[in-house]
Amino acid sequence: MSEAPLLQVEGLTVHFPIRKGVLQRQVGTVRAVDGIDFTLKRGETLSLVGESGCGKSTTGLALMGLVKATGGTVTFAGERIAGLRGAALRSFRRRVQIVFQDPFSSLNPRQRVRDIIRAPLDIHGVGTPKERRKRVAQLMERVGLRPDQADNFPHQFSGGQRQRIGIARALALEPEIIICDEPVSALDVSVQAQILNLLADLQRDLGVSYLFISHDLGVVEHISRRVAVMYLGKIVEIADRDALFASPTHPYTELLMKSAPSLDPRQRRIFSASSDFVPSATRKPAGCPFHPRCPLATEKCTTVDPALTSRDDGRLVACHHR
Amino acid sequence: MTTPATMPADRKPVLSVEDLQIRIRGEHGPFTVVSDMSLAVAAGETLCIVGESGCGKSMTALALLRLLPEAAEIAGGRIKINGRDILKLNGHDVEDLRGEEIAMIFQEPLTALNPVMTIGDQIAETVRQHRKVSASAAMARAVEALKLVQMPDPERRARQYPHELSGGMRQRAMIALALACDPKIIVADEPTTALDVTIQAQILGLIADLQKRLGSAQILITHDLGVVAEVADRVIVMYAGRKVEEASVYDLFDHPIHPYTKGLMGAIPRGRASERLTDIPGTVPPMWDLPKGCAFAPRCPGASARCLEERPPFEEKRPGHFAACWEHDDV
Amino acid sequence: MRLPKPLRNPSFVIGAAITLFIVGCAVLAPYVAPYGVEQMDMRNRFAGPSLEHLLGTDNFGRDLWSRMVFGARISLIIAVVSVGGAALIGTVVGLVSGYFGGWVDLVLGRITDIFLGFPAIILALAIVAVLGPGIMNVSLALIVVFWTEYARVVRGAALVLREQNYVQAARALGASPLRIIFREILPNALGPIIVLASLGLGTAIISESALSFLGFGLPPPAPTWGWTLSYGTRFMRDEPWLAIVSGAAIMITVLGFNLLGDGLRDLLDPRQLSRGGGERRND
Amino acid sequence: MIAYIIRRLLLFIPMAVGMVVVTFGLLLIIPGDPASVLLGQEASPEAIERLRDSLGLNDPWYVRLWDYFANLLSGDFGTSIFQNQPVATIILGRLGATLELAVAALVIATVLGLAMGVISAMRQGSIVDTVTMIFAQLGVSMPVYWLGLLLMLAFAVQLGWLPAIGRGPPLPEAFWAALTGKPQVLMDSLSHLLLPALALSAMPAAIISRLTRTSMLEMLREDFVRTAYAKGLRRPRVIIRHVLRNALLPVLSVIGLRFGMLLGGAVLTESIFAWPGLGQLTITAISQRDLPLIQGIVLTFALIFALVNLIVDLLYAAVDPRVRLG
Amino acid sequence: MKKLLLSTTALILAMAIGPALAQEEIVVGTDVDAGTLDARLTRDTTAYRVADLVYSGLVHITPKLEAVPDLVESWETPDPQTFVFKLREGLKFSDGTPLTADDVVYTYTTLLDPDFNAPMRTLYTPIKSVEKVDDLTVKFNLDTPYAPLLSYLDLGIVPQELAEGGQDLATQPVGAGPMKLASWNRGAEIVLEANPNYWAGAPKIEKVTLKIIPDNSARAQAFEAGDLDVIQSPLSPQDISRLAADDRFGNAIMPGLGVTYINFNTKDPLLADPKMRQAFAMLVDQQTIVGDIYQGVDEVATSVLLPSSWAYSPEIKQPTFNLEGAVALFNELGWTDSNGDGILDKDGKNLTVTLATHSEDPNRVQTVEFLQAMFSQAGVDAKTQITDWPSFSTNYVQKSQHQIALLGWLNLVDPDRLLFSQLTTGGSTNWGGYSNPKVDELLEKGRSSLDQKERAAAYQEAAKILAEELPYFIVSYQGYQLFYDKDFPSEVNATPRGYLRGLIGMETQ
Repeated sequence: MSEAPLLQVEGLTVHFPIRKGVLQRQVGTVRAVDGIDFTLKRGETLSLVGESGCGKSTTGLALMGLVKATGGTVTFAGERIAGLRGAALRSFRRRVQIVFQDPFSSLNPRQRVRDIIRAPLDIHGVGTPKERRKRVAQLMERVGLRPDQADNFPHQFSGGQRQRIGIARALALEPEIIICDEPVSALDVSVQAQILNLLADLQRDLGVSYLFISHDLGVVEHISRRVAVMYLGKIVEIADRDALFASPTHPYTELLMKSAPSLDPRQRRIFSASSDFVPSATRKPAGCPFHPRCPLATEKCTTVDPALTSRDDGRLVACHHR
Repeated sequence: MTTPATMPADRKPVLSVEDLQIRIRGEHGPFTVVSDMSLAVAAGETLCIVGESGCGKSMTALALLRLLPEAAEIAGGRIKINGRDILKLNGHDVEDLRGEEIAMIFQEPLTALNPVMTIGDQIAETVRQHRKVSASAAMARAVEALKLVQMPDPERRARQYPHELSGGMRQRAMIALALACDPKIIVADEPTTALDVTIQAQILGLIADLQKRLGSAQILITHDLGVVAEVADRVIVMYAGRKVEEASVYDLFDHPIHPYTKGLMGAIPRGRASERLTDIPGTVPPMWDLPKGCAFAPRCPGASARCLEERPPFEEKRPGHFAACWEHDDV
Repeated sequence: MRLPKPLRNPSFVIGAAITLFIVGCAVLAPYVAPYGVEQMDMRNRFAGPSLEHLLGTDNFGRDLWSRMVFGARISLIIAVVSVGGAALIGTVVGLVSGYFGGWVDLVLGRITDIFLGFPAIILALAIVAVLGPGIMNVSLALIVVFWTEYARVVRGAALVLREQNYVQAARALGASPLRIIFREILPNALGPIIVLASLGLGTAIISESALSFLGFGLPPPAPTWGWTLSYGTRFMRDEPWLAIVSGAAIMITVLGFNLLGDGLRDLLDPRQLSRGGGERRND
Repeated sequence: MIAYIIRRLLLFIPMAVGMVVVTFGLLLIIPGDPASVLLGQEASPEAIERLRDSLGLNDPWYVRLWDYFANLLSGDFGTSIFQNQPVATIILGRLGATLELAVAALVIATVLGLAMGVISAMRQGSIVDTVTMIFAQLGVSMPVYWLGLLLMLAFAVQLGWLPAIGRGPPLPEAFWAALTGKPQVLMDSLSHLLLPALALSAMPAAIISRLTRTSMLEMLREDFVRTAYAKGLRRPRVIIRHVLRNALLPVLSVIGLRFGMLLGGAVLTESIFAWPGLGQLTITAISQRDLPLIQGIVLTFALIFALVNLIVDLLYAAVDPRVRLG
Repeated sequence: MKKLLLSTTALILAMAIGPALAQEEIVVGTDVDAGTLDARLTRDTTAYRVADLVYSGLVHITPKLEAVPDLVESWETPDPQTFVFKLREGLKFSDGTPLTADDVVYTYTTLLDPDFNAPMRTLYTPIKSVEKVDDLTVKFNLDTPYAPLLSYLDLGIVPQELAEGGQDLATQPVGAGPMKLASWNRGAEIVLEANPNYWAGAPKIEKVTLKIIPDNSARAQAFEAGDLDVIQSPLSPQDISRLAADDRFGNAIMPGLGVTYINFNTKDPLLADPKMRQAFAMLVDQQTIVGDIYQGVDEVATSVLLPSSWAYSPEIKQPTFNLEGAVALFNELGWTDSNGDGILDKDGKNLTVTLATHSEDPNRVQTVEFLQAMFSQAGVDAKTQITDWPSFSTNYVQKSQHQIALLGWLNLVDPDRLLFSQLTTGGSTNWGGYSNPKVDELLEKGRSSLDQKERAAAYQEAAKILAEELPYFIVSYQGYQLFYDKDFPSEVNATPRGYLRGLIGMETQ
């Protein structure tokens, strides 16, 4: 725990304006990511978990500079990445990479696999052409693809294989962090297991850190060391994996866990078929964003947004009542 | 070859399917996507068909309403609803069955609902198709159906368009649409796949609750064993267009027989922190190029020479527990 | 044995056959044409088709078949140059506009609107009036008229494509906008561009003939189809043959390009083009 | 909604200014000037120069452009050099004819195109489909002026059923006359309209029919159509209520776009059928270098184009509840 | 679908039966819309024709091109520089106001004002002043004797009071002619109705509608379809032969008042030598042009004098078509095909020449196309240049940038009109820069003498010189054609100018 974090995110905010009227004045804000803090250590996996629209993917894209952050600071290996521009951005991009969810749209259908995996080397001018070719073959083998398939196009591969190509591309520059944005949620369960195992192997062998973005609690429980639960642009709870799954503290974390189906037909849960009011980031409730769905909500929750505070067991929770 | 359809002898099936074959005319010429499919479901029962993408489960579901896409055709078998073979019915008679006797809930309510018609109109339309009622009565019935699925503020929602509702509410509307005429059989094709987990829980709860109250027979298609565990009475596991295993939900989860079923269960990461997952190597073979013997043999850790040569029969391995595997003779 | 996919598409096959025939005639014009293109025979005007004159003769007794064949050259050169130029300009504008968005898109969009607001034929007329007739000038006029269409479609495609994950992935790798536009976006927008260009060849031929018809095209004795048709209409009552042949030449060529374009549309990614046209916001 | 319309109309201003500037620039460099045309062959160079002076053609271009805009701001579109009439009056006098022709062509094209497209899509792959689509292909391949001439030759000259050229009484007046007991006036008006409208409608009809067909086929594959069948609805009802209504959406925006092109196509059609509309006026104005008139026409076309697009967008929003204008 | 067809057929039938034309109406086809109907500013054929009906001038020009009294009773020429006109009594404009000498003075004074920008002002410039003697008498004072003047005094007299009162005569003309304007639907039709205030009484035809149909063939088709009662030049040659053969129609086919000619730019180094111009002229196959392109409706021209004119002489002859002769002449001038490429050359330069015309007249375009082929046959590398009239006139002709241009002149009511401005040194429309003092002198004489014989002699002598020096090569004399329905409600007296007074059943001519 004493080790300095590789990546430190403080107060990261991504707001999108809502414009209306004749002059397109800004009438509101989509607070997709609303001031979140977390750290990622070397060689660990931190998961961001939450439901659609909670801002977890936007967080990943903002870190990569693919959407513009409206506020907050990002410190990478002790260096603050101000505004992420120019040379700093380039070197940051060599060291942080991303794997996308949809293995069908994340590979350019008109490029051969060889060119896809080589692209990062070309862009950053790594090695001679011959070295690059060798590196491509090496990477393909590393992710479990046959190097003789390098001249094929993406559509000639199955979903799992395509995700491997995406991983090989992300690995090409030997990054220290890979942001995995729902990397397995589009895959069949048998293939999903293959990819999860591959990611685990890579971490073990290369010591890479993952920021793992997912909505699937099972996958998250399997792969993470620490887990951050997001709700409407905020982190509501961060804890070590085992602690979190053993005793979820935030009511939302609890709801999530309760909602995930068990794999034991004898332990069927009693589902409440209650109404499902889900506020959106556009019309965020005042106070604690979860209060409209929260069984513990009180007057205070509707007005005061609880801060993420540390608990005895080291976990951080944003709740007035727990 | 007739494969047995499991059904406890004391219950009469509302829907039964015998030896259903579905063929598709595709790029690679015609090929079979569903073979020797038999199933039966009784009132008050939930049958889950589980399998990975491309295994033929959705085709089977569509065939039950004779709603197959144009390129696909039913090449053989019988589909009986209350003893009547619907494959022998003419067009209008089939249309009369749909929505009235057998209804379907689709996976993605955003695309499965007409974007330019209000929810209420879409439900009322079904009612008017099957019942001789006035427009206002049909609309009243639509609101009632929305109430039944616990849609908040049903009168207002009935006047809204699909895009104005949240995902969960859309799926509730879809269910209300299916229930509008009190069908005896409900076929739900991945009804919660597009939903967030908390909403999925609510919808599954709703489906289970409604079935209890309405006593309909239900066929639920899913790829998620978690969903199966939550709602199924009986389960059919499909692989490459065929049944590979069929059992009561307890038998299946307690003692899976087929290596594919076992593989699927091993691959689920849930509750398996940091443990290495047992993945199934390789990929599903294309339907137009299936191996000669057992379709799963090339990926099966325990496959023998026989498995590669001969297709195993679908047979009762234990009482009420069927599977198609040469290597398992558990009795 | 099944035919390869393109050969099973009747639009493509017929379109390609017509196009090949016309292009072949144009390229081989001096060999295919039995008579000089300006060789007059005033004693043999308006002759019907015969072995000597396959399509008969025109109002100066010139061999119509030879005129049509050489006319194909002019039509095709103008069509290819104008479509090529328009596609090039439109594609660049569309890519830049669609990829960068923001004020770049706004400015380029306004400029596109300005050119789109002019009825095509009027703009073309005015430009030819400025430049004077001539193959390159007519082509230039058509470029000015047609580039907006490519800009619009390519912009639409770029808007869709730039949100694709592989473009995001390239950006995440630190690829320059130039690399992204030309390596990631352009190859995927090529389908609609090719289809549009193929259909555009037909439109260009019709437009060129319309200009000639109105007296703004290449001046005689250039054997343009438009002039022949224009002459033909003068004699239409008594000698309809001239108008029918030249009109048919235009129609068949355009038909060929249209069928080819349709075929290509089916063969290349069919959905992107239809999406590129009208964007709409979904909530 | 209102804000949306206002914003769209405001956006029209830069476009109109741009078009005026482009037109102005073109006219500046087009050889030939109205003075020499106005005075004719026999005029002496001095007379031409004097007229240029009095028309202000010898002022520097920026002065002329500035004057034009200044006049525009006060609602003055200028005066036609040749017709001695306010440009606005001349254009308004012609606009009706062009709109009548374009709208008639659009109505024919829409009705014909939709019918053909729907029938084709319903009988995909049948003879009817093939024949319809061949017609559609011919429709987009035929130069409008050629088709016009063929129609005129067949129906007016050979058969003598319809008048070859010219315009009858304006349609709205003719309708009124028919209502007040003079149906022959309406007949006269329609008989003149039929051929040019038919010629002009061929291309858009073909395009609409093809698009309708494609769009229908696409919609037939949509999930909600399957839902409609799953509800037990009869095929005709599914086609009309579910398929057609959604299939019309893309067709609608193309119809709007086509309207703009119809106006352009009218230039040729009008000159063949001697239809006294804006198209003919344009050709005349260009051939006379009647600058204020050309500017006025260009602005009119731009305004119509922008308005039609606006109307289409509003219609779209009305038909498709997913589109919210704000 | 079937139903639709049926009802369409019914509609068409209903139209065919339609009401028959009332007897006292005629519908005339015309090619352009009138620009302005102010008699002083008219500049297009339609405007001339309408102005001729709406207004009356001091004189009327007969089909034989003689000036006869219209508003005037008589005139005198006390000396060659003075004309005195006596107006009829009780003249009235169509609105009933009286027409007096003041109106005549006003009309001509404004016309002559340079700032009024009247297109035809040059025709009247020899007039020094116009003055009122009394209410019925007007005196014209000339700078020099000017014989053609009478031919131009059919200019319509406009009402001073109205014009000065701000009435826009361009759109609301008021004159003292046999008809008056009833309505004017711009671009479509001009409707005139009989003027009961005309001094000779209202004409028999009560209503004249001029339908504007720009395309010549379309106009002919409309005539054949029965939409029009009369059509006249300009017409397509193809249509003319067909219409002439159709016995449903009557016709008047006569020599016109126009010529189609080749304008040689005598300032161009290549064309400065009259022999070069002769050689080129010999390449013009007039027979074929007139016979095939113009289908015999025009006539092969022999000189700058029109056959219908009193100045005509068959003796004067331009060079005629002679390909070999032309080549021989070129050779003689040093142009030979020295390198055997089929193109004549001299001092290493090919004999290249540009043939130009404007795009509006398809027959001229065809003629140029034909000439280009003939030139090529003779070994001349001929290019064509065809642009619309404004570009053509501004860029090439007016700036004398052309080499060989095919052009035409119309309304040649007097030889002076074709020759004086065009071929005297420094003449306002002398685009080819021709200059010959002898010709200058003869043309001056032709316009100033009041004796027709003397004038004829002068013009014939000039024509003889011009036929050799060839600044102009007259290709053809334009014909004039008029077709009318056999059921035409009145007698048809055509005039080569295309004026309509002979068609409306006027009491007196």
